[in-house]
Amino acid sequence: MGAIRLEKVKKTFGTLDVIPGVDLDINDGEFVVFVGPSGCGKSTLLRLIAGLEDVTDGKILINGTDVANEAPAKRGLSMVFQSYALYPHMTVYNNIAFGLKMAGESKEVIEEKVQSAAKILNLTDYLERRPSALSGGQRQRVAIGRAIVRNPAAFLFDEPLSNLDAALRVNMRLEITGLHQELKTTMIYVTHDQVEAMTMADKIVVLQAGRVEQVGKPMDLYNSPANKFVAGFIGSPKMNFLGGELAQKHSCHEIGIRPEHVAVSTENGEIPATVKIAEHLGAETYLHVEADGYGPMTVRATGEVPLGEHDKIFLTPEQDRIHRFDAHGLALGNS
Amino acid sequence: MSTRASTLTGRIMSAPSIIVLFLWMAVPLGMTIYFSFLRYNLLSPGMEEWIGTLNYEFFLTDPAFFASLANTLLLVGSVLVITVVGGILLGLMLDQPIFGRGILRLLVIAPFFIMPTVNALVWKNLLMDPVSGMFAWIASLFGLPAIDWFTNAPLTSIIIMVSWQWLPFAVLILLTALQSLDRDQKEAAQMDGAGPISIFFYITLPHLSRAITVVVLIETIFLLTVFAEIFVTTGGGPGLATTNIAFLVYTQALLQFDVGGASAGGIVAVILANIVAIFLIRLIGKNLDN
Amino acid sequence: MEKKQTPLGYVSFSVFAWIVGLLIFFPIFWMVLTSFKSELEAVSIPPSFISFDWTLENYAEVQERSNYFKFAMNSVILAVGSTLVGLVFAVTCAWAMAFNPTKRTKDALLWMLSTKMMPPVGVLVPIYLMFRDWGLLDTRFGLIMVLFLMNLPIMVWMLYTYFKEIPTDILEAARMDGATLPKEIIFVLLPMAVPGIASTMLLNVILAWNEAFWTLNLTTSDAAPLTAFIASYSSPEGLFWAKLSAASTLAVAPILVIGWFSQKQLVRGLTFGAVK
Amino acid sequence: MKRVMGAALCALLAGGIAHANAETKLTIATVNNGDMIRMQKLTDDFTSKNPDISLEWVTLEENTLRQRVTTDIATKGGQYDVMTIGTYEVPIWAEKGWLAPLDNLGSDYDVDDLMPAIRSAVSNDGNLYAAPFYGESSMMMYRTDLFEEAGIEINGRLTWDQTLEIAKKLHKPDEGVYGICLRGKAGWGENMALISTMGNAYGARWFDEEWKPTFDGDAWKDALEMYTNILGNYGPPGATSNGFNENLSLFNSGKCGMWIDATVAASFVTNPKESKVADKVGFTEAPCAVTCTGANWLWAWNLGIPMGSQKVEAAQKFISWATSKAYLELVASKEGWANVPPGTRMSLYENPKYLEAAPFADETLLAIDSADPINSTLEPKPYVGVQFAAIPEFQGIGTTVGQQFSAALAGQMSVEQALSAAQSSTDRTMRKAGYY
Repeated sequence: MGAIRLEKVKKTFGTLDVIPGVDLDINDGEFVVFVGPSGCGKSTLLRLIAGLEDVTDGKILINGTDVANEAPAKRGLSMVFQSYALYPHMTVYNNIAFGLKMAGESKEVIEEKVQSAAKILNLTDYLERRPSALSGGQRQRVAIGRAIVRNPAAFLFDEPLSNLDAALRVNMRLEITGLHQELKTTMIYVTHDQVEAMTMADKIVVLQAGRVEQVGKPMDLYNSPANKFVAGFIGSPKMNFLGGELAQKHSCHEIGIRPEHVAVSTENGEIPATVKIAEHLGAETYLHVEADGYGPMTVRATGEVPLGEHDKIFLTPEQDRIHRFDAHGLALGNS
Repeated sequence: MSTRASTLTGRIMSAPSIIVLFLWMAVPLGMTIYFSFLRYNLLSPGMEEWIGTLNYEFFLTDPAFFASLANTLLLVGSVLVITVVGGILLGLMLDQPIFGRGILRLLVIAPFFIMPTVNALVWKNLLMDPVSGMFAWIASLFGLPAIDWFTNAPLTSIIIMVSWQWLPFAVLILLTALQSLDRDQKEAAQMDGAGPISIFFYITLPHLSRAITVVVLIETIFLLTVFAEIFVTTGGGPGLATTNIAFLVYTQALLQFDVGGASAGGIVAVILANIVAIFLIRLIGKNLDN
Repeated sequence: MEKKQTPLGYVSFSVFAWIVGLLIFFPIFWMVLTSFKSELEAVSIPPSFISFDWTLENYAEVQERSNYFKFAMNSVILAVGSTLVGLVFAVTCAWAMAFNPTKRTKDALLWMLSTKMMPPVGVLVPIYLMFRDWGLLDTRFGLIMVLFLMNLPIMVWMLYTYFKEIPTDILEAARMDGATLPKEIIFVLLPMAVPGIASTMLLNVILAWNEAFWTLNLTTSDAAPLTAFIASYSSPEGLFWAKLSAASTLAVAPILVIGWFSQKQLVRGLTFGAVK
Repeated sequence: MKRVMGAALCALLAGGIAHANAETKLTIATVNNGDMIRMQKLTDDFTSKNPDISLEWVTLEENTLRQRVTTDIATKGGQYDVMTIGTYEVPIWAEKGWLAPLDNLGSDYDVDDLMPAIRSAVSNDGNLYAAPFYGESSMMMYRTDLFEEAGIEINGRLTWDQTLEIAKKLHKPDEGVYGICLRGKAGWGENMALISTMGNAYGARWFDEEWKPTFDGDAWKDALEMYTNILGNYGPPGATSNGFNENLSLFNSGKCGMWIDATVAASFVTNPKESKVADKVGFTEAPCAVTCTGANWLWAWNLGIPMGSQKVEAAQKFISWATSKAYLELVASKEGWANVPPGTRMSLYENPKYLEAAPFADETLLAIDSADPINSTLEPKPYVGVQFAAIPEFQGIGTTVGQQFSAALAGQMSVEQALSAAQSSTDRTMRKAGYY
């Protein structure tokens, strides 16, 4: 059981407002991802929930109890650190068992729990090794194993994959998602990588400068970003923002259109443009173009398109995929 | 970056050390300050009387004070230069492949473990003695007259002994620092066409700067209060040639038993030490923070 | 600098290095050698290196005059005792400074170091009077306290720099794992800091062993360590170089051997965070 | 972990305290010279006669001993039950009431047998405050073989000018023989002991009747010029670091033509086990100049008991044992008559066995008898002591002046500079101490 609720949670360091005041509901069993550019306060928010930092003001409710003034250990949460934070002087077994020992569990219980965690994480053969003798992915699994055995109300992940190489990162992503499906425990996951957020989350919390910009399911954020920041942050490549005539036509300050929602034609279309760079990936082609009167844009075309530098093309945004923003960057309803 | 609870525990846990050190410093220091305003000779107890700043006047106008101040600075400065330069050279030497390097290293660091008193006794009697000492014999092999170390070069003799004691310390730290130097950096510099000397000055020396800072800091702390070597060999002489501040205070306290004068001297020494400390702190603050 | 050396270069450089090393070590070697000579041979010119009558007479005489083992035992107790007491204080203090620093931490550290720059003789009389009043003169306890306080700043400093290198994450992980503060320190911090702690302890044993001002002035016999032992040999009457050498050898031998055996540990912590 | 350390601490504490037990333990501070060390080795004789008393020896080098003992007695630290102190300390300390009078040394102690000069030096108002362990004056020891070779004969007491001439003749550094060995190491008990007697011989004194130092007079200038000339030009190299022990080593290894120093040296230089020149040593009185008054010093190492000691009775027993006639015989029986501590008892100099074993006995007696702490200068003086002034400030003054004179010897300053530095520093100290 792990429903977490933040009420007006505030954090200041000296005179600096790191978190000006956050309200958030996390349901039991949900996989929530905090995403945002670095320095946006997402890690701080996680550490506030963990109890590694004090809140300056506000409440943190875990299953209805305010734990804002409780020691980390009393909150019943587990955390996986970016650096893994394994105990270098202990074997894998002891690393995983440490929390149980601290909780005063009996030897038998420890043995059983460690073994079952090891099995889930494919670590059974490595239990007697030291962390220094493991690969990055194995270390990550040990860190997760350490979190699992304590049956926490929720798992907290602090950018757990950023120290892994690209291929391993995809693997671990799947493993963690699989783990969530198996354990059905609440997970709070911090990352700056929107791909991880999109692929893993039940619910994404987009943060900027300590403020929650938007909360929602991945596809909701993709389809209806609440503002220009979310629109630009979610989705890859980034959304194109166009002002000028086109915006006026849609009676707003600026419009946004995702690269995948623009039709490309060599003959005719709404916006004439010149190709600068074409990235051919086989299944799709990214065209970085200079649109006449609008500046640089990125466009995604399916499959292989025979275009190259200096080619003249025409772009046509899909009308029902156009996002409209006012002068403050807030999204306006579809026109 | 921590919680109120842990900040509080932090305060509580650092408190014992700070409090005991504070008491250890403040209580005797307070008494010393009080004594420094008294005419207080240990040999005339019960005759103490308040004499205001007379002790300070006498200490500060004592020609011995300036001589000893100069000697202190000269001693600290020379030993620092010798040990840092020697430490770098020996460090570079021991960083090369050498037959039996491990054992050689043991030989080089051995002087650091020697009691200062023993150090002084051995150098004074077995080595520097102008009649039967080793150096006199070596000089005679070359047909040279023996150097009368403690008469003709007293401060130099002290500097040699103290440097011998502290050189290994510098070698230990600088050698470790040298070994941690990234080989890539040197190779990149070689690719850029740098010779061994430019590599030393542009790569190795900057890399050593933090280690050198530490050597300077720690050695200064100990060198400011060098005492045993002087006490055993020259007794501060001839004249005032080897009297440093610590020894001058000692002569007041334990030869003249002038507690008042020694206290004033002690306070002056504390003030001087703090000036040096502030200077060092600037240096260290820059170098150790990053 | 890392150029491949020719075999000739290797040999000649080794020879050169060994000459330098032996020169540095020579005073110690000569002291030990002299301790096995007779007094007349000790002062003879030219000095004899091997071809003299090796004798243990000096050691016997030294032992007869003053019971070496009593002094040595005191040295061990004082050095180890002050180091252990110091460790308890220094670990907690360094933990707090390294992991829960406040604005004044840096100042506190440097202030601690600056307490060491005061010439001890300046406060001898106050300390002596206090020791007298508290009955601490010539007690091991009193000396342990003094040596502990003398070395505490260095210990805190060394441990602080060492602890600084330990990632905070790991301690936080332990905290998340439910470890209380003492358990966090004992089960996580200390085992990780073993090399640093070992070198801190070693350096302090060396410094305490060689401390010659307080140990001489605050002891008479019960608590007198080897520094007091050697103080009676600094210039006795008659020819004394051989006996002096024997006594000196006895006084420095234990710490030299310990230092040699543990120099690797010593080096690691001695860098005071200067080398990462 | 903390508990373990706590336990360890308690154990240490307990170890420190557990020593106190039924028998009386006397802690004895001694100087590390030959006679004292010999006494240490004879401890068994005392403890077998006094099984309820155990002895704990603290042997220290002279300067360290003096500091330790003075600090302790002045602060009433109570660390020592018996202290070895010099004739300089005894009158000062007795005056201050720091020493327990020795009134119970036993019926067979024979106080009247003590040499008058020595006895008066350790008494105050007719009471004995310390018992002399050995006494000494200064005299000249010379190499009879070298004198013969150079055709030198001694007729009557030498003057310093004559001594200088002899030193010139004997000085052959190429052959490893130096004309004269004298103390050069700075210290009131080292070079100043000798230089003070030279000063006395040249008619100088430490202080005039107003307690003003007199280093600006001609007498000191003559004395110091002689000293730097004779030792600087015809002495061994490194003379500025030579004290009694270093000179003894030099003389014993045959490197000195003459040596003017303590009479106790006589037994060492004539001991064939330690001396290469044992059978070639002659003895004569220390040289005079314008006067012979105060030309040789008087010194004794004595045993005293600090006031307030809880163990006065046992301590007196020990002192009585260590300074008795029986002790002399004990040493004689173990080590031979030549090695008994000299210079304290008249009976020793009437003992034919001693006179036979100690060819230097007559000269020693003569020297000690002729040294008078009261009348030791040509002109009147306000202080007691031949080679020192028995005032608390003297240690500091003597050492500072000693430093300046050794700087003159080293050639770092001229004789004039050294004297004026000595004058001003002594003047400062006396002014600060409130003498005027």
